Amino acid sequence: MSKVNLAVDLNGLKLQNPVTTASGTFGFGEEYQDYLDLDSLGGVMVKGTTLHPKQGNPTPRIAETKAGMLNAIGLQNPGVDYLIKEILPTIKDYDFKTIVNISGNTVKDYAKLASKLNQAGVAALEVNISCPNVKQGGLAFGTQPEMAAGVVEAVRAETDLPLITKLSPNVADITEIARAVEEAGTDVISLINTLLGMKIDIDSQKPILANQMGGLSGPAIKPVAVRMVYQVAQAVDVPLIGMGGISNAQDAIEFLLAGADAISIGTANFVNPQVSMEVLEGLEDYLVENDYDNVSEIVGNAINNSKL
Amino acid sequence: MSKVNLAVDLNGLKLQNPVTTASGTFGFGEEYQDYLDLDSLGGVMVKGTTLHPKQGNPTPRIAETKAGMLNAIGLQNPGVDYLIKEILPTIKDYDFKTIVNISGNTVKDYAKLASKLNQAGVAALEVNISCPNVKQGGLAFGTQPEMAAGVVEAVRAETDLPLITKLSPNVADITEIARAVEEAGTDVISLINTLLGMKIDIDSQKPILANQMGGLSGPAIKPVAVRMVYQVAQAVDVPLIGMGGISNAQDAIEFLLAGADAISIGTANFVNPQVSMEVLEGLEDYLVENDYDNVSEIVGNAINNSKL
Amino acid sequence: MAQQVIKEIVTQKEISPNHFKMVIRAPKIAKEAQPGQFLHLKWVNDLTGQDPLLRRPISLNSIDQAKGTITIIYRVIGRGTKLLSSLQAGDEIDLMGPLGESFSVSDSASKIAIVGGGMGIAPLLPLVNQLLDLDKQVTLLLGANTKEQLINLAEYQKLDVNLKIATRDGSCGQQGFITDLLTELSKIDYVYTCGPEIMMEKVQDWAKQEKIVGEASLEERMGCGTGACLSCVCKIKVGSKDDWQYQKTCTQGPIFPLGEVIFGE
Amino acid sequence: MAQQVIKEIVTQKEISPNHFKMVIRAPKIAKEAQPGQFLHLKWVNDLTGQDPLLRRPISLNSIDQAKGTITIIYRVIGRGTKLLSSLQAGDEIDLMGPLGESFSVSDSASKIAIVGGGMGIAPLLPLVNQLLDLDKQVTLLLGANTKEQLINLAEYQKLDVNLKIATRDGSCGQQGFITDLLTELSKIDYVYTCGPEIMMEKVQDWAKQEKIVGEASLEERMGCGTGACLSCVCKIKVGSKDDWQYQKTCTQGPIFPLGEVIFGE
Ligand SMILES: Cc1cc2nc3c(=O)[nH]c(=O)nc-3n(C[C@H](O)[C@H](O)[C@H](O)COP(=O)(O)OP(=O)(O)OC[C@H]3O[C@@H](n4cnc5c(N)ncnc54)[C@H](O)[C@@H]3O)c2cc1C
Ligand SMILES: Cc1cc2nc3c(=O)[nH]c(=O)nc-3n(C[C@H](O)[C@H](O)[C@H](O)COP(=O)(O)OP(=O)(O)OC[C@H]3O[C@@H](n4cnc5c(N)ncnc54)[C@H](O)[C@@H]3O)c2cc1C
Ligand SMILES: Cc1cc2nc3c(=O)[nH]c(=O)nc-3n(C[C@H](O)[C@H](O)[C@H](O)COP(=O)(O)O)c2cc1C
Ligand SMILES: Cc1cc2nc3c(=O)[nH]c(=O)nc-3n(C[C@H](O)[C@H](O)[C@H](O)COP(=O)(O)O)c2cc1C
Ligand code: FES
Ligand code: FES
Repeated sequence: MSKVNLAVDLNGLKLQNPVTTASGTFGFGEEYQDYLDLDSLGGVMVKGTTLHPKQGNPTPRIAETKAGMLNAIGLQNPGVDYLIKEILPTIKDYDFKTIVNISGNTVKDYAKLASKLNQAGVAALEVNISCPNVKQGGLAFGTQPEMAAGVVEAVRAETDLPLITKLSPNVADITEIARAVEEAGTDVISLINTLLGMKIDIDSQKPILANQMGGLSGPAIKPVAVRMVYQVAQAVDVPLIGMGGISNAQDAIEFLLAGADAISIGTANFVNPQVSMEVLEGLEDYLVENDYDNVSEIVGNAINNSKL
Repeated sequence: MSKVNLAVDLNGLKLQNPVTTASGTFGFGEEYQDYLDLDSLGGVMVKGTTLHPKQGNPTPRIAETKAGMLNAIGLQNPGVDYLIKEILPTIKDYDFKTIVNISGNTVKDYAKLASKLNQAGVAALEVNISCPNVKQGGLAFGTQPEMAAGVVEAVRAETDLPLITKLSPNVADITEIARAVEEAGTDVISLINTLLGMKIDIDSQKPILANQMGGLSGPAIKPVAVRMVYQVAQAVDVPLIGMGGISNAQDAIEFLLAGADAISIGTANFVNPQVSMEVLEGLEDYLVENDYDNVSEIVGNAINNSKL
Repeated sequence: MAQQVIKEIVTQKEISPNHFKMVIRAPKIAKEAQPGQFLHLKWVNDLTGQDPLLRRPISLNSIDQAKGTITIIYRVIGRGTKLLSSLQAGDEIDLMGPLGESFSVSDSASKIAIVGGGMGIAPLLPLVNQLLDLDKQVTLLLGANTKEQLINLAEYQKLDVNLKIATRDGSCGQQGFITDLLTELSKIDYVYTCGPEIMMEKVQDWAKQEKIVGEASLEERMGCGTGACLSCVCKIKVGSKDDWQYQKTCTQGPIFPLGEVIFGE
Repeated sequence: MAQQVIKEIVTQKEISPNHFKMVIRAPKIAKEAQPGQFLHLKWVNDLTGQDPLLRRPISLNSIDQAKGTITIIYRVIGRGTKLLSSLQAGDEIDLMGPLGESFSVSDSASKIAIVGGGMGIAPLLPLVNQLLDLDKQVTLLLGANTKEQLINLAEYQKLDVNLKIATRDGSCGQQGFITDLLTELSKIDYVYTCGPEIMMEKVQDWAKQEKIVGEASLEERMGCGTGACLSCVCKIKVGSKDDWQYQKTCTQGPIFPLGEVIFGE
């Protein structure tokens, strides 16, 4: 029996606790069933899904950098129909909330994805307007407020599911995009996706990734992610799911203090498959030690305290 | 006697070798005279200078992050007049090229700074349109192409000195800004300045920096910096000075392969005050081992090789 | 079932320049692991921080159920394996495993060839033992740069296998590539191969020509090791002639049927 | 002249819980260093990678020119000092130093008070020795949480100083704050202080009231240690009444004139 109330209500999306796993880093959850009690997770954002199956990019698809990694998976996935028919049924009995991360090349793609998933029994949709690894669409939607809003409106029109919009950090002013998607009707904002980066092999004198560029994730990007959460929390009213470099409970708490209502863990799952459980326990300890009754009591405290 | 030709000509700014030290991290050079032979550096970008003296931000001004650091110095400097009268004379006899990094709140500030420095005996000006730590100006100039171009034009009109424009990474499309400042008449582009970031102390529940946010530098940002150099090298014709996370010769070579004609070392000076010498030696070894006669032969090779 | 556990190193020894052999006490993994499976390793030490960030995949070189130990043999390549080599008996190591599919053993095949090159020899010992236990006739072709780099040579010399060797420098066996010796083989029912891509590709081409079925063990850069991240994929032919799919080396591999692997892409 | 060098650790010992004393062989630094100066340290070990990234400033606790050694005493706070404490005799350490200004010794002052608190006691030993060599009368006020944390207590008890002690838990000397004992002092010509800000601020207020000149040794987060980065500044009064300047703790300090420091900002 937990001494603190960890449940969060993200504008209708109710999670038993604020710890979720980030899209593309946790498969469909099941891949990690040997390592942890999946039922105790707040939510699982499943791998980015597209309208049609995608082969993704050639290999190498990943490269390590200092305190980080680059990936250019290129959204390899079996497509939304296969997801609904073959995969969702296998994970529907877990206690975590299944959130499907969707990506399209066009606004229409997003709308179709939303309409197909509307009755699929998932808890929410995460609209990825920020994937840096696909040539068309993706990143462009995430860097221009009008386009971002257009995608959200189109998806909104097709679904009653709670709608999370996932922002790209590769912008000059993230609050501008955040306000645009809030106005367009998103229920929740998640941030950040990866920073666009690159690594070169000095022996072959070529980029290491077959795709040349890829998305930077991991501890290296945490300061950028925390800053963006802090800025967006002050710019919008919708709840936030913060992510980017979370490796332990301290990191997760930083995001909550910066204004995130829930958090998501990505790259750290690869390093330590049990990290999400450790984050959950560490968060609970912190709340108990500091006499909080409810996790929401610490959300945004760094904003308030720095105004004192 | 060096076996390879390390000299570089950056559109008129001639450096004896491509290794420079980044503004704000190497003082006026003299601070490091106990640790290395300053005469063997290619160039020193001195601390950001403003029209009037500046006290800078309250402390703490720095915080460490994974493989990086945040700074919010806030451009503390004695002002351009003091620089010209008291400091430049003390460093004029070194063999390195002195490059003055200038920051203004308004376009007029930049123009005045340029006109004051035009006859001050420095080798070049580095126009900082990208400092994230000052409330007005700075960052705004660096994120909007028209404003960036306006600053460069105004400076160009006041000086015959080689002009370097230093870009901010906090943008959606850095090539857009690069093209704008090239058209506005910059001779060289340097990149990147710091990424805007933040760190929160979970005990006090406050941002660690007194200024709340600060600039992220060091190895953590190298993948972003290399990517931006790679993109800008393909978008403009002016030479580039690449920087961001360079800690050793391998890192420096990555930037050259990505398309930088010279490089600059920042944060790593704090960790290892002799790093610039080690980079210079390591670069020379690499060129010798791989049978190059001239450092320019490797510039941009990763671009060419990835098109094969 | 794979698990993540922190285990104690029993011994670590440099067996030839830059090549290390590490024995780890891990009874549960030793009990479950099958030939061809691998571990995903991290050095447990607060002091190293997060560099490198990711784990490192290393094959099981021997599985001793009785003693409750497993052994790996690895070459120092970069920072990760360098760190690994600095560990000593008594230190702890963080491992996920056993991971991946194991080699499959065909009942009908009796004359088996195994072609290993360089570090690719490392995962073969448990397979050889398994095949000998099943009374198969094993011809073992091992290639390396030098005699010193022929992993487990002494062990193989004690076993009832037909051993053929090639080294680049001629310090042991024939001078040249191990694939040069493929033509000497006759009446093989099944072939296993693990080693450099170029070698495995030649084995695949030869097997195709000779109409021999078999398996290859592949290597790809890995993130998760659990099938979640899709970073470790390789091109595998499926269905009709030119169709292929990216399959995960970590969970669908690292063992794939010979003839279906599209190398070099 | 400051230098960056890699030196050998002679001994490292835990002198009380979480407090370590490290002796380093560094003849040149030992020859040049003056009381109050500090080192900027990095742990030399490829394995640690770049976490923490920056160096750590630590004061010289003793300078032995004859033996060519220097000593530091430090408390484990975070990852940096934790790493430092894992080093052993024979390991190498990367140091920049000696850095900063030293305490200045006034010829005219003969009755000296030195007020040290907590880790701020660490840099005082060389100063005390210097003052005693110059035949000054030294009253030493030391405060800490517990007796165990009174750095160099045994050494001071052997020296010809007037020793006054306060501990928070009363395990040695008076129970309470060391600044409570300031009122017991009389006819002091010069006062030095090093310790928590709140303590130094009280000493400064007292000195001002008593019209005593002196010096304080400050701590700020440091980047470069060379005066280049401007991260370590503290507020120092200059010129007329309310004017102040940010001055660099690493090169213009860490020793600043008492009365000119604006604490707590
Ligand atoms: C299934 C599998 C089994 C393996 N078994 C063995 C073994 O038994 N013995 C052995 O010596 N080596 C084995 N390897 C290769 C081993 O994983 C690499 O040598 C090791 O990861 C290099 O790490 P590093 O930090 O020293 O090198 P770095 O070059 O610094 O590594 C950089 C990155 O590239 C990856 N990488 C580098 N080389 C390889 C490679 N050949 N395969 C996959 N990823 C690579 C690393 O994991 C890391 O992410 C195996 C690889 C796989 C995929
Ligand atoms: C001139 C000077 C002399 C010092 N002398 C001593 C000494 O003799 N003995 C001793 O135990 N400590 C001394 N300190 C404090 C010592 O530098 C810190 O305790 C140490 O840096 C903590 O590092 P960490 O990684 O363990 O802690 P963390 O808290 O993880 O460090 C995080 C960051 O904060 C900085 N930091 C943390 N505490 C301090 C502090 N008190 N002062 C300055 N920066 C800090 C670190 O350098 C680092 O950049 C001195 C500080 C200065 C400025
Ligand atoms: C291998 C990999 C694949 C990813 N795939 C997706 C994806 O399909 N959709 C998406 O929105 N984000 C994807 N991401 C981004 C993560 O969900 C997350 O936003 C990012 O990695 C930052 O968090 P982290 O630093 O904790 O990893 C991926 C990240 C990684 C490392
Ligand atoms: C403490 C500090 C102060 C800096 N001050 C300036 C400055 O005044 N002007 C400027 O253009 N860049 C400034 N920078 C940015 C650096 O010049 C450089 O662009 C950046 O740190 C990235 O390089 P690095 O990762 O090698 O440090 C500063 C960086 C640091 C760490
Ligand atoms: S390593 Fe992640 S899917 Fe294989
Ligand atoms: S630490 Fe850089 S100026 Fe003092």
